[in-house]
Amino acid sequence: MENERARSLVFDRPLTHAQPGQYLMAWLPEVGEKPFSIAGSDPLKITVVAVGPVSQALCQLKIGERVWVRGPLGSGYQPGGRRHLLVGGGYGAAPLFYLAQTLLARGEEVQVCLGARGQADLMLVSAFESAGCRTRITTDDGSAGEKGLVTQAVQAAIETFSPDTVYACGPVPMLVAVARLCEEKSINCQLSWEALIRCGMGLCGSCELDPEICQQTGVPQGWLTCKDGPVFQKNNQNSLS
Amino acid sequence: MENERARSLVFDRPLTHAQPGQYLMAWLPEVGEKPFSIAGSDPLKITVVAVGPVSQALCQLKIGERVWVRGPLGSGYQPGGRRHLLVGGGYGAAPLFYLAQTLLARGEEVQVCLGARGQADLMLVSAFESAGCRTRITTDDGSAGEKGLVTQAVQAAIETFSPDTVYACGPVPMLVAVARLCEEKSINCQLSWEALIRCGMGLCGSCELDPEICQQTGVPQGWLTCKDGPVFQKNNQNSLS
Amino acid sequence: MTDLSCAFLNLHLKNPTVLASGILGTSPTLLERVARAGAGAVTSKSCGPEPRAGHPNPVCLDWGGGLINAIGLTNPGIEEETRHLTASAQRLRPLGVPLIASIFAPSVEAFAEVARKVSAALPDLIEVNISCPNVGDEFGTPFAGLPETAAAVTAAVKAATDIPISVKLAPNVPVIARIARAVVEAGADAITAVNTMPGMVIDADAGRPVLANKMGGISGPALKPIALRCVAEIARAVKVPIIGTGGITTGRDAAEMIMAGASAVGIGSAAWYRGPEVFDAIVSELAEWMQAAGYSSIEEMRGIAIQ
Amino acid sequence: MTDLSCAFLNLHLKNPTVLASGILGTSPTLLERVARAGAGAVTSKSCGPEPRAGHPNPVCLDWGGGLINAIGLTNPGIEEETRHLTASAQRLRPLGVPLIASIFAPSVEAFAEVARKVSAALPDLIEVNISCPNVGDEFGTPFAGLPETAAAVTAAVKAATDIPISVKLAPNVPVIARIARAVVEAGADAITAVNTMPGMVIDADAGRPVLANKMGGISGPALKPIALRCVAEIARAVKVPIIGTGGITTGRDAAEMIMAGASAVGIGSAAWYRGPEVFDAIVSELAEWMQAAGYSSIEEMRGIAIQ
Ligand SMILES: Cc1cc2nc3c(=O)[nH]c(=O)nc-3n(C[C@H](O)[C@H](O)[C@H](O)COP(=O)(O)OP(=O)(O)OC[C@H]3O[C@@H](n4cnc5c(N)ncnc54)[C@H](O)[C@@H]3O)c2cc1C
Ligand SMILES: Cc1cc2nc3c(=O)[nH]c(=O)nc-3n(C[C@H](O)[C@H](O)[C@H](O)COP(=O)(O)OP(=O)(O)OC[C@H]3O[C@@H](n4cnc5c(N)ncnc54)[C@H](O)[C@@H]3O)c2cc1C
Ligand SMILES: Cc1cc2nc3c(=O)[nH]c(=O)nc-3n(C[C@H](O)[C@H](O)[C@H](O)COP(=O)(O)O)c2cc1C
Ligand SMILES: Cc1cc2nc3c(=O)[nH]c(=O)nc-3n(C[C@H](O)[C@H](O)[C@H](O)COP(=O)(O)O)c2cc1C
Ligand code: FES
Ligand code: FES
Repeated sequence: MENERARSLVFDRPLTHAQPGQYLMAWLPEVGEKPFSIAGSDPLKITVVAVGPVSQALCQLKIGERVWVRGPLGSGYQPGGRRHLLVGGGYGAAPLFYLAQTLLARGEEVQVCLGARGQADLMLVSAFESAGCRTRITTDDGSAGEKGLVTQAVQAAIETFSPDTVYACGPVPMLVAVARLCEEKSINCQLSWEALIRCGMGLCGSCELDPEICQQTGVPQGWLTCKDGPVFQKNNQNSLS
Repeated sequence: MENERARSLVFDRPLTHAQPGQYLMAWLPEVGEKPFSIAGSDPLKITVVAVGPVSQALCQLKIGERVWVRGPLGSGYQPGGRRHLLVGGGYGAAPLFYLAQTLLARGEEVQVCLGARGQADLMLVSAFESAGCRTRITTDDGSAGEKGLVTQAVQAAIETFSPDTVYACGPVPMLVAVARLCEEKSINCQLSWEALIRCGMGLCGSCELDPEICQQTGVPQGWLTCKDGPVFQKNNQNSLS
Repeated sequence: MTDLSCAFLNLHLKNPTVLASGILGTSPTLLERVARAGAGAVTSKSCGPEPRAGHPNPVCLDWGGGLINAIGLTNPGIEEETRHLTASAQRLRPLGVPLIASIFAPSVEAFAEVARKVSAALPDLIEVNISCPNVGDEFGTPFAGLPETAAAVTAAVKAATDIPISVKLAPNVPVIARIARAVVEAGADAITAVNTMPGMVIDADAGRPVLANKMGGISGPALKPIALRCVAEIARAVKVPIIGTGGITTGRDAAEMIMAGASAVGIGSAAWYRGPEVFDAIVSELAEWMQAAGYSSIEEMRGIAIQ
Repeated sequence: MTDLSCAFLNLHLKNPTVLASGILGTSPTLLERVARAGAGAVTSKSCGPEPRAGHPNPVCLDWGGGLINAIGLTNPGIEEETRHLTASAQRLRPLGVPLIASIFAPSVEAFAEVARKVSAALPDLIEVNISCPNVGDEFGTPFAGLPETAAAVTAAVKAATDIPISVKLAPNVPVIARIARAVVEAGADAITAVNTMPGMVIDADAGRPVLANKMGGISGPALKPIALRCVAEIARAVKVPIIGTGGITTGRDAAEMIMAGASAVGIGSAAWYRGPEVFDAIVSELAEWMQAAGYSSIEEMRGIAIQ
């Protein structure tokens, strides 16, 4: 149990070559199939927030029960520089924790900003802290950390920590805000987008990122979250364009 | 040109893992597809006697023209012992010459009996001789070597050379006679059969060796020349049955 | 212990694997070989009224995703075939392996005639291969292509013999359930599904189709999902037992076919991929898989994927 | 230099590759992306009279020999789609890449209505996807399944629009040449062949079909020999140009399809195997292959395998 509504599922085998930021499609027969970020590759791990049929069924599985997965799919984070700021909203904390582990193992510096509606929705806070990351918390209702949006915390972290790269995963408005902040401050950022993933194979077009959002955030038009993403890398330094 | 009606085709690439005794299917679009014994694997080589449409078309190809091949197919010779007697009729000399090369390269002793209708049908005689094999020739009409059947020569060679294994490739009656001789003398033999090969994949049943011949020569019933063969190994020594 | 034995109509099969028609079923010795290799039942190569040499080479190839063949219904004619099948039945009886005799013909009347003649060999089942073109139709539409022609052949064969019949359907129809219903209403005791899917392999360098006959039938792995769908549709539409055939190469494939609703599993191209001894291999893989998955009989698994 | 440009009806294509319907053709931005990735023409996702959400997940998977999908004809309804297509046509015109608008409907009348509406977007060609089930038929036989229904849809669409039409045929028919002849006689200007082949993938461990819709359409490599055969049969039967579609993944595959008689080559599943930028790759492979083989134009290669 990561919090009251989230659960980590640890599989009995590794998913080799899975990178932080990549995802898999998890299928439960008769229930459905949905994308989940890879939260660890050896053994394979995903962290699921129970919000609807598939996620609830996953959270209710007993140890030893079977989950069918296809993946790793999509493109993950490509760490750049040595000072890393991770920004998570909701389940976004899960892939970021996997990224943090990878970066810390390299001996690099990691700070984390986590946002949620309230304390009950916060995930993995103590995990980040005991791994050795400076962690800033915001909640909409002030029930934990600072009251407000996670972007406030990001702004502060940028000033004090001056990260080389910002990595974000969470709801679309958060990503748009992070993109804007990073552009202003000329910091490279890597944004992991969420969209309605159906085929997960770059065929059906369902996961195309909204053209408006693309325009606002510098993502190219016709960008497919499932195949080109979920992570989009935005170079705000040394950009030639 | 190996003789007046035979020609060796040397390909511009190797067919790796091809063993002496194995064959390939050679296809010429609009003409047809037929099996040919592999007469060398690096570069790939086959020796073709012009007798009908496919073999004639192959013999008329110009250097640089394309032949389509699938293979290696079937099972080849499995050399046993150190004294080897090779018995060829017709195009059978081609795979046996490849076998002889392999055995000589190991420093083992090789003798050869070659039979044909007449001198014009003899193949590769000087090739075997210059490779260092003692070679006995028979022709039906006496136009070269001894007059008579190749089995006479085999009988003589068995007495004087006392081979560990006899390897034969040629027409069915010759193989039956060689099988009988080897059984009498308790010598292991490996016979390469000819049959109407169509699929070459062990599916269509066309190349099943005649049940009568199977009975006469100890080949199991329902034996497929294209897949179980073309080489059948008959153990006449240390047999448990 | 996992029990693989199963009933198919009035027949008892040691296991659900069945040698598919056209593969190694050309002689009593080959049928016996396959029976000894572990098949639960064996089907002879389709035989028609007259001897046929078949097509010239190339007749078959492995194109990567499966096979394609145009053997051309090579057969010795029904008189000679009936003698072969009589001998085959004698060899198979002591082994407890039922013999299925496959027949084809160019017209409804000829189908009846061939069925009548082959019955003299006392096969355990007659398989009616209706994928051959109807020579009476201006487009040569296969009898399997329309409910009417499929039913006409079925009724004629049924009237000509007392031996149970299985009608072999083609996958290239818009609604296979409709053909299945038509043949069952016309008297089919069982259905074999499916025959090969018509295809063509072209060699770009040659600028030609590879098969001498140009077109041929696709079998092997590429056919599996097509065959599973056909069997599932048929199993939902009719109650007769089905020999599910197409792309079955492993014990797990066989399990999937039974889950789609098949009572027995036809195996052809796998003899290329894994050799003629593939039957024993598939049977033991199936037994192991069922054991691990907790199934104790074929019946328990049958049709569960379409419920 | 090898010239890949070709005429298709009154259209000029820079090269013979065409984005197949249902792949990445859901928005003006995606159609533009594919055009910029090198496609000679692009087809939009099939659109029907009413918005449809499509089937729940899983909707698509790679089963090893190809793909299977049951997206469920997700579309925004023809009114909204016509706005999208108007925008798409504007984006594509400066790139010199023709737009093909794909439509479907549950009845002959609805086909005419959808064709009339979509014509307002001025696509260069309307593709009539008749593989959808005929809701007026008791078995739900697809319109593509019978010459009569295929012709009826064709005639109705033809009467409703002045834009040239290509009718998209299904591979699961007994004699595709017969359907082709029927739609050409009813006024089809071109033919797209083929749509996916119905199939089912079962997961033995789950004991269930993997797709939520159970059945789906097979595409990719497993479909290639089936599609080549369909195109060859159609090219022998009718004179209209064909968009040959099914399993084309490389330049060499494209050459084979043209040799079978296609005038242009549809590409769908290859976007999974090699990414959305596959068009440029296939085009340059085709040019290189033609150069090495000594062909200087598409026309020179067309149909040579069926002569
Ligand atoms: C690339 C990618 C990676 C993802 N990784 C993860 C992950 O690691 N862990 C995880 O739990 N989920 C993740 N998701 C979301 C996940 O795929 C499902 O959307 C989610 O589990 C809901 O599916 P469901 O079938 O259970 O409920 P649904 O019926 O789809 O949703 C139920 C309700 O919850 C709402 N909802 C959906 N998602 C969320 C959410 N994240 N927060 C709040 N409300 C929501 C829906 O709008 C709906 O009203 C990811 C999505 C994407 C695109
Ligand atoms: C396993 C195997 C290996 C073979 N290896 C070779 C090889 O290395 N070199 C080779 O030249 N052939 C080989 N053959 C024979 C070859 O496959 C063809 O059968 C032969 O080339 C004739 O084919 P065709 O189409 O030219 O003529 P066809 O039309 O098939 O035959 C023309 C006439 O010649 C007769 N005929 C066929 N074969 C022979 C023969 N060998 N000698 C005399 N008459 C014959 C036929 O009965 C017919 O009357 C092999 C056959 C098998 C089964
Ligand atoms: C070489 C070959 C020959 C065949 N001959 C026949 C035949 O004579 N009669 C018939 O009904 N089916 C024939 N078939 C079809 C098979 O019986 C079977 O339906 C098909 O191959 C699908 O099964 P598979 O994928 O296991 O091969 C033939 C198939 C092959 C590969
Ligand atoms: C995910 C997916 C969705 C498809 N949707 C449609 C569609 O909406 N309309 C249509 O006519 N064909 C549709 N098709 C079929 C393709 O257009 C094409 O005919 C088929 O996939 C064969 O080509 P391929 O092997 O290159 O994919 C779809 C195929 C796939 C894989
Ligand atoms: S989910 Fe289908 S294209 Fe991304
Ligand atoms: S040639 Fe077909 S089985 Fe041997």
